Amino acid sequence: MLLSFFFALFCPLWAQGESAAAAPAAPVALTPTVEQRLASLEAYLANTDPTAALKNAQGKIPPGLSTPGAGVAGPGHNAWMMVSAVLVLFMTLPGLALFYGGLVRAKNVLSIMGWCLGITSLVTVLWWAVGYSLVFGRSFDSPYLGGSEHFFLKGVGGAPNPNYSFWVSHNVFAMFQLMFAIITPAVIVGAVVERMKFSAVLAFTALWVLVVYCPLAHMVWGSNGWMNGLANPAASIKAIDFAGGLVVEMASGWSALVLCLVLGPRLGFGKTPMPPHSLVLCMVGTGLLWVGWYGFNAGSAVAADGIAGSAFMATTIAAAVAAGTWAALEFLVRGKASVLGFCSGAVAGLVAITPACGFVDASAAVWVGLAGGALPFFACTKLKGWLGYDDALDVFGVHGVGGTIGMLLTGVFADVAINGNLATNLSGAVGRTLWIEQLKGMGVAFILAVGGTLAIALTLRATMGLRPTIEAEQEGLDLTDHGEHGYIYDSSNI
Amino acid sequence: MLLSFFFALFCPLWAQGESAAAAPAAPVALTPTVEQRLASLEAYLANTDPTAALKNAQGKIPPGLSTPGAGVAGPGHNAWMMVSAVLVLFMTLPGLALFYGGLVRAKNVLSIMGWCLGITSLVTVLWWAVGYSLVFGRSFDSPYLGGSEHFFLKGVGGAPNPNYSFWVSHNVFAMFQLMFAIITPAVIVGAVVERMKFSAVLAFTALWVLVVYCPLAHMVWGSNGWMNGLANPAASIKAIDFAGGLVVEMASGWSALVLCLVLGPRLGFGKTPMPPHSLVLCMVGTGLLWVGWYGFNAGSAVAADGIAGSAFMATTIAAAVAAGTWAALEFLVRGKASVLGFCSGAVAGLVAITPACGFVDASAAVWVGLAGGALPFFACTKLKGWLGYDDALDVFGVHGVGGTIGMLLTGVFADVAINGNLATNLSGAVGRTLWIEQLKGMGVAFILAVGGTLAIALTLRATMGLRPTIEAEQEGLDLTDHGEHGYIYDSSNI
Amino acid sequence: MLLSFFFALFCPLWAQGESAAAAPAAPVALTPTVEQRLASLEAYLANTDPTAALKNAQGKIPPGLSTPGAGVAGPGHNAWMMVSAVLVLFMTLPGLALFYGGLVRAKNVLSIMGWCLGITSLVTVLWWAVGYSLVFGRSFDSPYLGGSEHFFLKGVGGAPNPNYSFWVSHNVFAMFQLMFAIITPAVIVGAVVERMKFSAVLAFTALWVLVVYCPLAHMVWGSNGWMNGLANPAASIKAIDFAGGLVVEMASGWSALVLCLVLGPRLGFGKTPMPPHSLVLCMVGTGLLWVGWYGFNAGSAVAADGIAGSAFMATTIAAAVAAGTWAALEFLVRGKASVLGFCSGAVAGLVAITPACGFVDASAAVWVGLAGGALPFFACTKLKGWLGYDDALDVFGVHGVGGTIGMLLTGVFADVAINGNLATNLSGAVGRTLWIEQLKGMGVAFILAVGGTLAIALTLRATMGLRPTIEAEQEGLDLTDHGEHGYIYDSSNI
Amino acid sequence: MKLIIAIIKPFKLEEVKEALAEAGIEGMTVTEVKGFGRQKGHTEIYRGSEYTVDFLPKVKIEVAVADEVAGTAVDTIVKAAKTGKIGDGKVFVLPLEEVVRIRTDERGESAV
Amino acid sequence: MKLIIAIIKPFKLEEVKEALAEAGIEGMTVTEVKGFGRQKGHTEIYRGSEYTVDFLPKVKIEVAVADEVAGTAVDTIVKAAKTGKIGDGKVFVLPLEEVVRIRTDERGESAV
Amino acid sequence: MKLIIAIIKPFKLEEVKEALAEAGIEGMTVTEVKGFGRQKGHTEIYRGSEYTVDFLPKVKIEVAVADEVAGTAVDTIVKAAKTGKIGDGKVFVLPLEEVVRIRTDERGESAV
Ligand SMILES: Nc1ncnc2c1ncn2[C@@H]1O[C@H](COP(=O)(O)OP(=O)(O)O)[C@@H](O)[C@H]1O
Ligand SMILES: Nc1ncnc2c1ncn2[C@@H]1O[C@H](COP(=O)(O)OP(=O)(O)O)[C@@H](O)[C@H]1O
Ligand SMILES: Nc1ncnc2c1ncn2[C@@H]1O[C@H](COP(=O)(O)OP(=O)(O)O)[C@@H](O)[C@H]1O
Repeated sequence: MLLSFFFALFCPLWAQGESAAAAPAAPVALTPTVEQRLASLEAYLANTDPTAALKNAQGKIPPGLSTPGAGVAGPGHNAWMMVSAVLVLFMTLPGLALFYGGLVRAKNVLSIMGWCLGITSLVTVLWWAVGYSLVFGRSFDSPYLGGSEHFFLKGVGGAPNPNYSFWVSHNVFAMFQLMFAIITPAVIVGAVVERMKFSAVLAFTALWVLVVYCPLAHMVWGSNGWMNGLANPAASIKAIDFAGGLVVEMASGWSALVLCLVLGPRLGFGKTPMPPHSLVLCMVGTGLLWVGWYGFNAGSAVAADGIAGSAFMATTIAAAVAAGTWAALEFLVRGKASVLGFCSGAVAGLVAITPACGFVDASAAVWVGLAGGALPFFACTKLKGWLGYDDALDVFGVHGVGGTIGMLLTGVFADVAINGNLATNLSGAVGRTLWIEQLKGMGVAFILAVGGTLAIALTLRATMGLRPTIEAEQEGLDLTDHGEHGYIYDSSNI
Repeated sequence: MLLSFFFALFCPLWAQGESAAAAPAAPVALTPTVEQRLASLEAYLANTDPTAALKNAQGKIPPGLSTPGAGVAGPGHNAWMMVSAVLVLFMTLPGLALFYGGLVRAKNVLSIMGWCLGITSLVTVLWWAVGYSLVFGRSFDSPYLGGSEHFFLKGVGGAPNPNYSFWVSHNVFAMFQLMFAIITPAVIVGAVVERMKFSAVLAFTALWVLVVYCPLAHMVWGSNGWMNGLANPAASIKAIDFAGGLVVEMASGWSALVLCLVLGPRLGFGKTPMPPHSLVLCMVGTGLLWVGWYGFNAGSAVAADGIAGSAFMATTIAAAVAAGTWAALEFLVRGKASVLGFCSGAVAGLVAITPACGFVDASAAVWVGLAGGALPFFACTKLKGWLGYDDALDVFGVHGVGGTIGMLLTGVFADVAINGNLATNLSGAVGRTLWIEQLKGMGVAFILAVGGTLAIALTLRATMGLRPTIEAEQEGLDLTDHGEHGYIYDSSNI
Repeated sequence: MLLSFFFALFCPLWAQGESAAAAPAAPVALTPTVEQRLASLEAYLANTDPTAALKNAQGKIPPGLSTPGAGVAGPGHNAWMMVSAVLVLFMTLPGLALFYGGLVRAKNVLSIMGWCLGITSLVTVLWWAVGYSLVFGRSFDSPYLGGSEHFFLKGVGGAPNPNYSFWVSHNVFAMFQLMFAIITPAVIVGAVVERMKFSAVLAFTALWVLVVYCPLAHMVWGSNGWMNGLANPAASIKAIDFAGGLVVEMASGWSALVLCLVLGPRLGFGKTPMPPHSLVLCMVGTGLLWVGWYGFNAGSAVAADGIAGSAFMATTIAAAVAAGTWAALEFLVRGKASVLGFCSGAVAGLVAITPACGFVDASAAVWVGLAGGALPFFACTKLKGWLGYDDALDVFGVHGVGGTIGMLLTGVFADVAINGNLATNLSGAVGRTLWIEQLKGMGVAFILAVGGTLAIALTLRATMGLRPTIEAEQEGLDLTDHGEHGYIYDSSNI
Repeated sequence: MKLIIAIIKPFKLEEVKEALAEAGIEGMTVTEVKGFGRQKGHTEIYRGSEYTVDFLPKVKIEVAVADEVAGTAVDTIVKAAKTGKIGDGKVFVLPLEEVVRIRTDERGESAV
Repeated sequence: MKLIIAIIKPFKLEEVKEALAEAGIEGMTVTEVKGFGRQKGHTEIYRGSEYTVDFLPKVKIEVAVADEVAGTAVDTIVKAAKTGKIGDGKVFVLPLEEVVRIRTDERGESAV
Repeated sequence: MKLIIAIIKPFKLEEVKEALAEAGIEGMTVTEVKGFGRQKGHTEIYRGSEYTVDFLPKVKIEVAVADEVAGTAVDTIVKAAKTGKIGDGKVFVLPLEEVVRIRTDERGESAV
């Protein structure tokens, strides 16, 4: 595993030279008019195309005509997207590491933290090498997968890539998207904590990102993606997914279910109690996830505009309502609202609002929060018990169920008044048949996640094996996989 | 309690339809001049009114005249305000939860964390339903309370609300302000940790936000507020409060004192030692509070301008000086500077600079830091002992005393050279009688906080009761209110 | 010590009055042309000089001519720099405090946290009083030290200081730079944890910042600095250092080595095991450092432009690659990849990319990550053992070695295509002899760090003494220096 | 000599310590333990999973005393630790053959 | 009466507790301890520093029983705690002179 | 057989363990405890509240030995744990009636 990791690192470095290839000779520069210059500055405020006013009657920009405001990063949008990328990384390191780390037993706390670190490292290298290009490239000219033109992040510089943003640096956009590719597998493995080998986690991650994530993300978010109803007029399935209800939440949730079924339950599951070793850490992680989710959701506007603001508001409200809903249901069902309940509800609400946030108003966010609190509550506390699978940290219950309901409600509540882009390619569907498109998209994501994960997990089980030895599992993965202990408080350690 | 919470959630959803009400027919669009378009772009940099140059000799904008740069969110300002809102949320989740959580005994750590989560959830719902509108609406046309036009956040969209900002999305502004309304009651309850029922905390929060916070915030920050000396030329009391010295700090500090007096001391207070169970968590929380406070203070410029920069600088200096002051006084008084001392001092300095930060220069910030370190030190280590009240986490000593002194010093140090807005409505008072206006404002805040809290606390004590049973208090609220433990490190948990 | 701290606080306040000195009478205002106004708005997007178009044929701006867009903070850039300053503070409070705190034994966890707090407080006061001015002032007209014009942050207001940025508020820039001056000594003291007196740490910090940091930072970053190859055409040594490879990393790493040698090893070093008391905290700290490092690195563009974006990308990749490299080497050498290995590698990669980040492309960042993971791994796990010095938290191994290799590779990989500013003063050297200039700069930094630290450490050892008593060291510095315990989990604490 | 081992409720520790001190017994060793007995535990639920906690936090005190003091010591402990509610704990008395004070090598009753 | 002290592997606690309960022994006190014996520890490496951990986590159970029950108790514990692998632990039996139930002042076997 | 219980300063644990190992005693069980005795504690102040800590961290070692080894064991512990300063701790020797090795069911001295 680690060898192939290195192989991935080294071999492509030869390719580097190419990036310096000579640009074609520039045509004679034309002088833009004041009107054109003004328009391109105004485009910055409105987050629109700064070259729109340069186009002639045929819709073409005369060669050599540009304005100083075209082709540069817009500071406010760029600032927000750098912040958003930081926030999404923060969700994994250390947000998810704490949220998950607190919920496992003390002997496995470093294990899940190491998984988060290892996944971050590995996915970054994959993203650099091929991942970004496979999702956001166009050279394959395919609705299912991107292209190879940005392998090794070639051509990904400081200027915006107008396929995805007029004002955000291409490299910032690439890093923002990387953070999504990191957190998605990191979310999945919450289902299989305490009983999967570190090497198997890394192998699974590499394959899953390439086989499931890259195609799915291209289909949903690629400018020529198959299910990108928002931006691709040629999309076959006119689904919408603002910040990753399909790509991140449903994909991770359903994959987690499959993976934990293939892996089997933890030793002693159902007999031995396995309470969280530190709800304190879990609560801290929840706070970090919530905070970071603003980068995830409002950042998915890829601009610091009013749509980002709407996503911000919807995110806040859904998270708060779902946290309260989960806790209130606990109170009704067993007389006490737990801190874990608030935390679970907040995360579930954030999951549910993810696909919807930039499309809906505050009151719709309340409904999404209610559903996003109630259904995952039911899935985690009842359904799981009935079906008996060991989804250790309820990835399916929270992300799978929450993401599924969120996608559907997005189809119900999406509102052109909130996001004018909905009018471009979807005006007929919004408020009417959009939910059917959502269902189609969800079907595709479901099939890809379940099928891909099953194939990968079975292959790995048959080859390298997925589980540690029984002794290792009993002793705890911290010691057996990493040779460390999470805590050494002994007074004799002096 | 939880029922009424749900009631609040459900009933207003009927109102939703109205938000789609038809806008009046738009007049024929006029073409702005280049000069007007330039001026509105320049207004973005200067954080001024983009429509100023559209006004005719009568000061009116001809119907149908606008510029592309008017009425849209300005990316840089919007970006900063989204960040600021995130930072202020971060102060509560998990900042305050850690700061407070570390200071209680281990059996109550989840309790205070659950309070922070519950308050966040509850206040968000209130803010959505009525709170934001009561503070920042104008339909009541009252200096004491806002209006009903933004109930359920109706009309709170991506475009700026020029009453409060020319360039920040209305929804971002509303969420930024929500974070203040969340943290204020969360600060209060630090005084009563370890001995107040969860249900009573929620009930108190709901009432306090409606009865004390909303009117006070409107009076101080509402564009037609009674004590908004900065922006309202008709303000009766010409007080200034940059980021919440009155609204957050004094209000929470004095309310905390009243609440802890009504509640009475913890069992064993003064006899049993009750040392903090984890100064490590407390220190981490301090770091998060400090970091988040930049959103609180520099964010209160509601723009990423030079005033925000001044607030940033003053905040940094006052926090650092007060941290050093507290620690130095400890060193003088008992020979050791404690980590808790540094933490307490930093928070106290941040409190004290809160009302002043956008109005004062670096050297004034040093003075505020000295006073903001020294007087709270005295209040927490001496005064409290003499008077014998059980303000468990020193909310009064830090926020009440720090906020009070900060408000007064704001009157002394406010400087037109730092914040030109002081010249608009207050030019005569600044540097002269401003401190008298501050005293008046402080008097009002004091009366409202003490009176309101007393009424609420006594009512709740007489009805639902405030305290858990003696057994519950002895056993710890984590178990009795939430059914959980903060930490399970046992090796037999395997 | 604490007395002199106060002395520093009080005496300079007299000087305050001067800041109100009358400005010279303004000349009659001239009206800028539309072209000039447009150009200054466009300069905002491009992060260039807004007054460039105002200059006449002689390159002078006619007195009284300005545009509304000149001399104001640019919102997007200002927003990003406030965020960056927050992120760099976050690296210290609580990032480094956690990273280091987790690695010491439980009896010294508060001690290192208190050091971080004390250093923050102390350096802020120094920076306000003299530090900022000594680095970024110009009144001494010297390549080795700045000036006195900004003592007590006089004249550091909301408008940009065009020597360092056309668009970022001067006070924001000053605070951003303060955060670097804070973290550098805080990094150093990681080498001497568990065995240095708190008072000695403070004294060392004060002297080191004045004697080593201020001159070095001026030489490297001062607009007329001796080794500022990027911006100063008159620089004698044409070295480049994007975000602090010399000023922060090499300076701290080599100083740490000297300091720990002067201090001697911990009691029992080499005999008693001294394992980290909480790798959980250490991992959390790593996450915060990584996240905060984006402020450090991308913030060092002092703008939210494409160069910031490049720095963002390079930082991400190098950190991830180095984390994987360290862990992979551990796996090869002893069969297990540890969480501490991932954490150490991530930090080492971040260190190595620091000087390079705004100058190199993604693939160069991979190389820097590989070297930045491998060489510090070797230094920490082998070299240290062979040489036997007690650099407790491997400050030399990570920051000294990582910074040194990073500076050198910056000379190798810097690329005009990534950062056009390299063409201004260095076009001949880039890609050719730049690495020689880097070596010269490294030599100077090495001499200043080693010489300065040696002088300070020996002086302090001879006067106030550096080490606590043996009993104090045995008992732990938490109790003996601060009178506190990090954790009190006893069930009898109820 | 006797070694008295008492299992008590944690919040009674301070009182027992003071009562023993008043009775002239100044040395003891204290351990955090968990007890299982007639006192019922409780059920914790983490999401869907129930977890019965029947081990309750207790404090164990060990006091070595001379034979003639043993009775007083036991009575003192019992009195100070009693709340009358279930779970108050137990006192065990064991024979102790030898005691050595490490610092001085003193042996026997003078070492206690 | 006897005081039975058993050192067992932590994950056997639940089984031992249940086995004792089945044997009618309902009270016990449990302590987290670290054991050193024939079972080998392991080496942890933190960056360059090796650190040999030869103390392994164990659980100590203390059960006071009437003389006639002692044999059963020991056998029950041994049976429930056995895995057959090194490090299974030990059972020690000590004479117990007196037992007092704090709540009721009961003494002797009825207090157990 | 004897059960030797020693209360020592935590940082002496390693030395005591090694000394016992040299004396051929390879098994022991260690517990983190807090001690109260002549050694004075200290006062901690958290903001205004003083808090007297008179329980100090100690380590308890339990070693079961055959009768004839007991004397050596005690002497070894005392020697290795001594610093000569107050708070060095105590060694207690208790009669031990039976020992069982859980893994093998061995009883008596061979089980130690
Ligand atoms: N047979 C026993 N051996 C050892 N410890 C016991 C025994 N019985 C009870 N204990 C300890 O005494 C504590 C209190 O016992 P319990 O039966 O709950 O109440 P009570 O002391 O009021 O009878 C238990 O938690 C346990 O620690
Ligand atoms: N002589 C002894 N005195 C006290 N405790 C002992 C003694 N020997 C072993 N133990 C305890 O029993 C545990 C198991 O012993 P060990 O020698 O590792 O394996 P086994 O019980 O299989 O022989 C040790 O970890 C220690 O806690
Ligand atoms: N009578 C006693 N019974 C049980 N433990 C004791 C007794 N006296 C002392 N100890 C233990 O021995 C430790 C050291 O005792 P102390 O009186 O402080 O010093 P010294 O051992 O030097 O006389 C105490 O902290 C306590 O743990």
